[in-house]
Amino acid sequence: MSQVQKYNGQDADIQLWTFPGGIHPPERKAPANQEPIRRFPLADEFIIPLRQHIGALSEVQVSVGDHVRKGDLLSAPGIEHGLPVHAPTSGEIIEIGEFPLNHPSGLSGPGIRLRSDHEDTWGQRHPLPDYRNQSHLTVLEHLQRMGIAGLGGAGFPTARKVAGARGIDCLIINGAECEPYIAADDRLMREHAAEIVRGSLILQWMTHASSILIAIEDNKPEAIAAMREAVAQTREQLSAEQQSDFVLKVVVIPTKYPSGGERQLIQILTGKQVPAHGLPADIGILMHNTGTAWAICRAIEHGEPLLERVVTLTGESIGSPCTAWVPLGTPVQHVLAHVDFTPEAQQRVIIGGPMMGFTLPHLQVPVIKTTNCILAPTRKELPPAGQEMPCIRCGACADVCPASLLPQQLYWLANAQDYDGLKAHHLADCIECGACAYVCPSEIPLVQYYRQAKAEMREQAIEHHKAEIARQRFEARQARLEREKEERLERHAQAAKAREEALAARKQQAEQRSASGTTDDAMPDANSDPVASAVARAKARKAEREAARNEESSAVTGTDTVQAQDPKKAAVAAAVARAKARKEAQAAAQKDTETNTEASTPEDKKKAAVAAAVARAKARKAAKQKDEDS
Amino acid sequence: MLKTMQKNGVILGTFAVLATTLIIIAQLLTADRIEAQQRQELMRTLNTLIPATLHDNDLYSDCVLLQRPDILGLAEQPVYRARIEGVPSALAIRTTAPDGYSGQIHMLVALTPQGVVKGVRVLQHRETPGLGDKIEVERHPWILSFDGQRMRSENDARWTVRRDGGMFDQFTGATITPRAVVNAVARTTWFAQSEMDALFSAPSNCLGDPEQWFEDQS
Amino acid sequence: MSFFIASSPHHHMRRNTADLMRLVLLAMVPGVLAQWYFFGWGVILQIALAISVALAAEALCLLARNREASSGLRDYTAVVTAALLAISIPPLAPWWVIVIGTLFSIVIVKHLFGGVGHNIFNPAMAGYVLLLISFPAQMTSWLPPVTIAHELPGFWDSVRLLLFGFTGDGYSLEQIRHVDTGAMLDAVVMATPLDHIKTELAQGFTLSEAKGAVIFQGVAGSGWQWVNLAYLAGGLYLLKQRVISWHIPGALLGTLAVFALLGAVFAPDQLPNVDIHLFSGATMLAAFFIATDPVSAATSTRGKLIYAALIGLLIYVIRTWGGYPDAVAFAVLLANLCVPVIDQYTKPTAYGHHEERS
Amino acid sequence: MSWVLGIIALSVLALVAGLILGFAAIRFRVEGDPIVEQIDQILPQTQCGQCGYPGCRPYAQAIADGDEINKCPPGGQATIDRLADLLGREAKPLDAAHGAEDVKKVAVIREDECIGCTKCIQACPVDAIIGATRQMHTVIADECTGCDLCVEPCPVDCIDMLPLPTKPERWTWNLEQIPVQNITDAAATTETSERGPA
Amino acid sequence: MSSEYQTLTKNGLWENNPALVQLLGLCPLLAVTGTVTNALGLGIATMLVLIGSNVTVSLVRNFVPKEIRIPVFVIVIATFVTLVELLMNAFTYGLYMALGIFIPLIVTNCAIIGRAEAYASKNPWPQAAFDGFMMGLGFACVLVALGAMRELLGQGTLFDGAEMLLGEWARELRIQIVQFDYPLLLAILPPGAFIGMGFLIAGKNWLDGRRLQKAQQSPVVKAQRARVTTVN
Repeated sequence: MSQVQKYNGQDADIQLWTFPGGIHPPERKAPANQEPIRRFPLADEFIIPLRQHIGALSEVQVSVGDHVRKGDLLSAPGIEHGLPVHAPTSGEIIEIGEFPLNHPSGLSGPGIRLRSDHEDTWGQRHPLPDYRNQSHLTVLEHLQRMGIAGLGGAGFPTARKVAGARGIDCLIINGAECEPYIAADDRLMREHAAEIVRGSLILQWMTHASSILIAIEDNKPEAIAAMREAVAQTREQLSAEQQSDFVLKVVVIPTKYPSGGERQLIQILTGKQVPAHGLPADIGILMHNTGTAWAICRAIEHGEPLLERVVTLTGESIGSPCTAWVPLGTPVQHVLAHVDFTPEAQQRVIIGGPMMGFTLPHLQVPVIKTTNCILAPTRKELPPAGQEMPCIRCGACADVCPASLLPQQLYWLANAQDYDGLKAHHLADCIECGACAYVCPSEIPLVQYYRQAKAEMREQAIEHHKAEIARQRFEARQARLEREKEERLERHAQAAKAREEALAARKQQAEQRSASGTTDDAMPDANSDPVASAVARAKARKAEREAARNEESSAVTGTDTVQAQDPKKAAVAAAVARAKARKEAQAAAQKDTETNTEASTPEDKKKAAVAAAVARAKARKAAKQKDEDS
Repeated sequence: MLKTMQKNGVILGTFAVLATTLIIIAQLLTADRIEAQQRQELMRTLNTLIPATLHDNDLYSDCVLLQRPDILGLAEQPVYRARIEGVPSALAIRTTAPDGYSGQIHMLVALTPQGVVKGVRVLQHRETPGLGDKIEVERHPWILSFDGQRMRSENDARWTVRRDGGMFDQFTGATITPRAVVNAVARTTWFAQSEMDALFSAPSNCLGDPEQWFEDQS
Repeated sequence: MSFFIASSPHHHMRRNTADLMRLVLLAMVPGVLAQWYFFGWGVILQIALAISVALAAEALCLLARNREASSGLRDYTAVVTAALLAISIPPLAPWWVIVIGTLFSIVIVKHLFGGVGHNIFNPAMAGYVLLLISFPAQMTSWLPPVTIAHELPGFWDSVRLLLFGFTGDGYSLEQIRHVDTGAMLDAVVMATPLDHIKTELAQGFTLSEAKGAVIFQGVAGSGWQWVNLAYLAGGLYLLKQRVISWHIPGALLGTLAVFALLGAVFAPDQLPNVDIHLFSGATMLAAFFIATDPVSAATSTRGKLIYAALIGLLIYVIRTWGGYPDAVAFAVLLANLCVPVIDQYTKPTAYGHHEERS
Repeated sequence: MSWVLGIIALSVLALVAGLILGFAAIRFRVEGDPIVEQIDQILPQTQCGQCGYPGCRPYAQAIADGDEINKCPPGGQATIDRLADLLGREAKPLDAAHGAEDVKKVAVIREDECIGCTKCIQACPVDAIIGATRQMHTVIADECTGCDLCVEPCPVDCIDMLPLPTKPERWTWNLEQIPVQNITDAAATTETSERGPA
Repeated sequence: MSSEYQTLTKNGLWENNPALVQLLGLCPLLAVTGTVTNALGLGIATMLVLIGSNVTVSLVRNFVPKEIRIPVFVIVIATFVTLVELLMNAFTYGLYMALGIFIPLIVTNCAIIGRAEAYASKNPWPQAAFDGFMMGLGFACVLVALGAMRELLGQGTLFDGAEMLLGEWARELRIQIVQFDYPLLLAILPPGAFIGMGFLIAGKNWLDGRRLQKAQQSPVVKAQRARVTTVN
């Protein structure tokens, strides 16, 4: 610590601020950050989810059976800055389908299964070492093609983040890593400081930021030292002109959770707050994680897509806690097998840290770009939440909220499902850091309530939007029907008018005729002829229809052997018959179950269901038979 | 528009006229009875202090209005005088203690022409129920402890509550109410003792609505 | 292998409501001991009676509301309420006084408003006010402290007084409360120092004359000052344990002291000085144990300061101009009423919303 | 004399008040009835007719005219509560006579069985089914309101109402509902997981 | 016709009780219910005004334009209140004194103008009169119940001071139910009125809830579904 404070003395020219609230949970980073980053043998199979980021789903470029090499594109970059996925190692595509996601919901999503050939042969790599001579667009496209996403939290596509930022004054490289247990960035900074700094320089070149601040919490003195060293070396390498162009500095910040949150770190370093509905870019700031800077460096200098990342493996259920390079797509199961994972009863496996991580229902999920930690604590180490008690409005949660919200008020509102109230109390600004739930004496899972409320509000917004569209479509349809009806009436009216006119004309003619005294027998005949023929036509059609109906009904009863002239008609009839039969079967089944309600043991129900199914099948068979007959 | 306005005005006006007329008629019909009621009510209290045997005059009209707010608490307070065949036999003074626990306490103090208290009754008060309301004779006989008392001097030390070293009890939990009552009665009694003759000889002048003196001036 | 599903955060500070309440009870011990020393067994008996009634009422309410009774009872909130009420009332008040008060606190003020966390008013103080305005006689019958009375009723006499109103020797509470002062009358009824000052001042005596009475041995009334000091000690313990923050006691005592000082400067003979205001009556109890009840207090830091300052001001105003000598309960209840407004106007500005405000 | 004055004063007052009110009634008349619009905004626009009115807007009109607010099963209790809020009426439970609240559903046509009769197209209140005579029809899932009005007219009974699948993006953090997948794995012993408190 | 009267009865006494459900006229309700006698007196006074105003409003409802109906109702109500006040002053002087300001305050009792507006102005006079009677009765019942509760707890008596309302013979009506050494003063004080009122409302809601639960057990009749679209 004293060492850290000495560093702070050197940085006297950077004024540090603070954010409201925050907590100091036990750090427990030591077990994992002692050893250098390890590397495990390759897994046999990899699962690469197509969606590892925010943005549109990318389109699969390979098919089952294809052999791919490490770094090959598996899916297209996609629209709207979507990111492609790459083969983490060489091998064969064995399945494209739905796989369990590395997601709190435990749901499945589209992905690709790859069987490793354990050769790990690289495919074609396209480095961009002379990026300074390229256009920004080229570099951005390169980063997108390399699948670079934020390695800190949400996995936001880096190219999109950089492209969207204009007028950046300050570039912050976030190495705070404030959450307990996690040591991935710590180790990365110790071992790959130079690459991180070079990656930062690439970002600086793209944004023209006048300063790069690398923020590190003061509980990581080794990382601070390594980064300082790298910064000093880089300064030497840079030309004097470039040096005066911008500031490059390692800033040591006090340890407090959640100082690594984007908005909180900005407040610590600049004293400014990002506007509620805005982005850091609105106040001239762009922030990237240290890991992202490293990935950018690899992508530009070596043409390596984002294929692996540092994962912290820690918790007392893990025998040898460490950090490790894990290829993306490696099943968690495989990773844990190499670190002496001995699960206890009701073991929790947490992706992320103890404050914001989510638990996995099982281990068959892959490591993805945002997986910075796999935490397997014992119950003694991190006891599960106790029983939820009523809120006593002690306000401890409000004291620690880094966003200055009123968690207790949000809790009442969320319970009451008062979404307008939640909006008014700025639920959207909650970063779900968990500080409130950490201190709550009633052990209320506050964050869970907020997440559910947020999801519900999002659902409502979607539903409302859909309702609006439905209303428009309904109204448009009503208008259309109305119009059609009017047009029909209009036509009828015109026809009637025409008929009347014709009648009148005829009458007139007749009168004229009678007046003139000439009688022409042919005339009325000629006039009545079309009418009579029309009537005849209608009658014929009616008869035809009747015949058809008879046919149908006979098909339904299924007693006759009607030869349908028209195969299509027969198919229709058969389909109708099928439907009716199914309906009848259903009704029969229902009746069966109804009559059996008195003794409706599960077996009976099952029996009834079976009977119904049999009946349905029979009906279908009969229908089919008829089809064939016809 | 003008037509609607006219129509509305006329209808509303008609209702107003009808309503006012109705009320005026009702008032004319009930006026006598109301006055009799008021008179009867006052007489009932007066008669408990000054029984019919002590007077043959009309107490209600043999009355003087006193303007001594310093002593009687209100700007005007009536004094009813009882006489037998013109000879003064008793006197009832309305008085008000301004410093009760919850505002004014209106009382009637009856005295003999010699200045001895014949009785005190509380007419109206807002003291705490169950505590301060023990000054009502219906709830507690405390108010009877004034009967037969007389003041020896203007600052007679006995005319205070026991806590202040006097002869009148206070109730448990309430000192302010009895203190206010004792002080008001003492003031009134001393005033009456010292001006007895003037009080009996003054001409009657308080015909009118006795209800107005009940108006709370707090 | 399937794993345990839980929502984040997976870490907790591990100090729950019951722990907090136990600490509050622990911090009350010195004050209760002081009261026991100066006023005898009554206070212990009242506490025991109140706690048993409170727990029974709490259990019944939870059952009636279809809540799980055991966890509700284990949070100790009912015990704290009962203890606060019991130490606020005269030690030898009849048993039914504390029973009615506790039932009112728990059933009506707490559970009819929705149970723990939903009550608008401080249950103990609401119960106290009910008792004070319903049974003024019983609620003002304080005993003289042991320093004046020389002898206090023993344990069994206290039990008899509580239950039947008479000691074993047939003395009533009224008789015990009279102290021979050698004054003109045979005895004077014992009142609390604040009550005494109020009565004397109302009669036109000066403050120094009022303080000449036998009850004023020491700074703020014999016995009472020590009780207050004991509660102050308990309160400091709570502060040290971070059960409460300094804001409420600080603002309350500070406001009360400032107004008392102003009063003493402008009317030294009519208005009691700081020492009396701070160390007499229930001041310390209010500052550290009553006003800090989280449920009925304001939540934000600024809100807490305003809320506590309001209580301090109200205590001063009611003690000086109101009808009751000690004003803690009324002040707290009135401030409780203002809490929603205070909370509304002391909402912290959420991150990123500063511009909207200005 | 005083009562004559009283009568005159009151009548003049009344007359003036009447004149003012007559003026105000015409001058400040409010046109239209925007409440129907607001009610319609709250209704789910399923256009299912379960309320007994042909569409959401007619029901909105009916509510504005005093009909009960608890006749909308697709909207469920949430809609009833919001209507109660808007109209200052008491929120009642959903009237069971009109159906029960159900999960969100979407119509799906079993396309191999569709005969192309266009009956469902005519039945769909929001034009969410496309197809032509004797051609296969299909439902635009995003536009379907789940009203199930198309199910009954189908002569071959090939339309199913299926619950909307949950997607990770629209998952509402219901930890109790995380599916326990029984993945066959030699290393892992399958056991029913005990759910932690959410 | 009879069902109309039944509905009116049910509404006035229970379903739409002015005091318990509409929470109208709380000011006099809370202020004068210290004793049964006061409560009964004010209840009867309110009922008389209600009947009078309802009948009058109903009779004139066809002549009064919409814009000025409120002033007209107010005039009608004020007239009746003044009449009742005069009568009480003349015939029940003691009660008149006891109720004090609360008799004129009947003018502002929203229950009365509420009934005039909601019912009497739309219905013929016999029904309007009956509605006024039932609403008044419902109001009076709540008043008396609250009065009884408070008098019993605060004084241990019932019908204390009935002679003020009913004449000297009624002195006999006074019943001493319990003799308290220390009555619960809170019951007589205004906060007691609020708490008592709360309990009355809670009791009513509880009964209603139970009844609703029972009603829900009965089977539902499926309502006719409307076809939004035509099938042809």
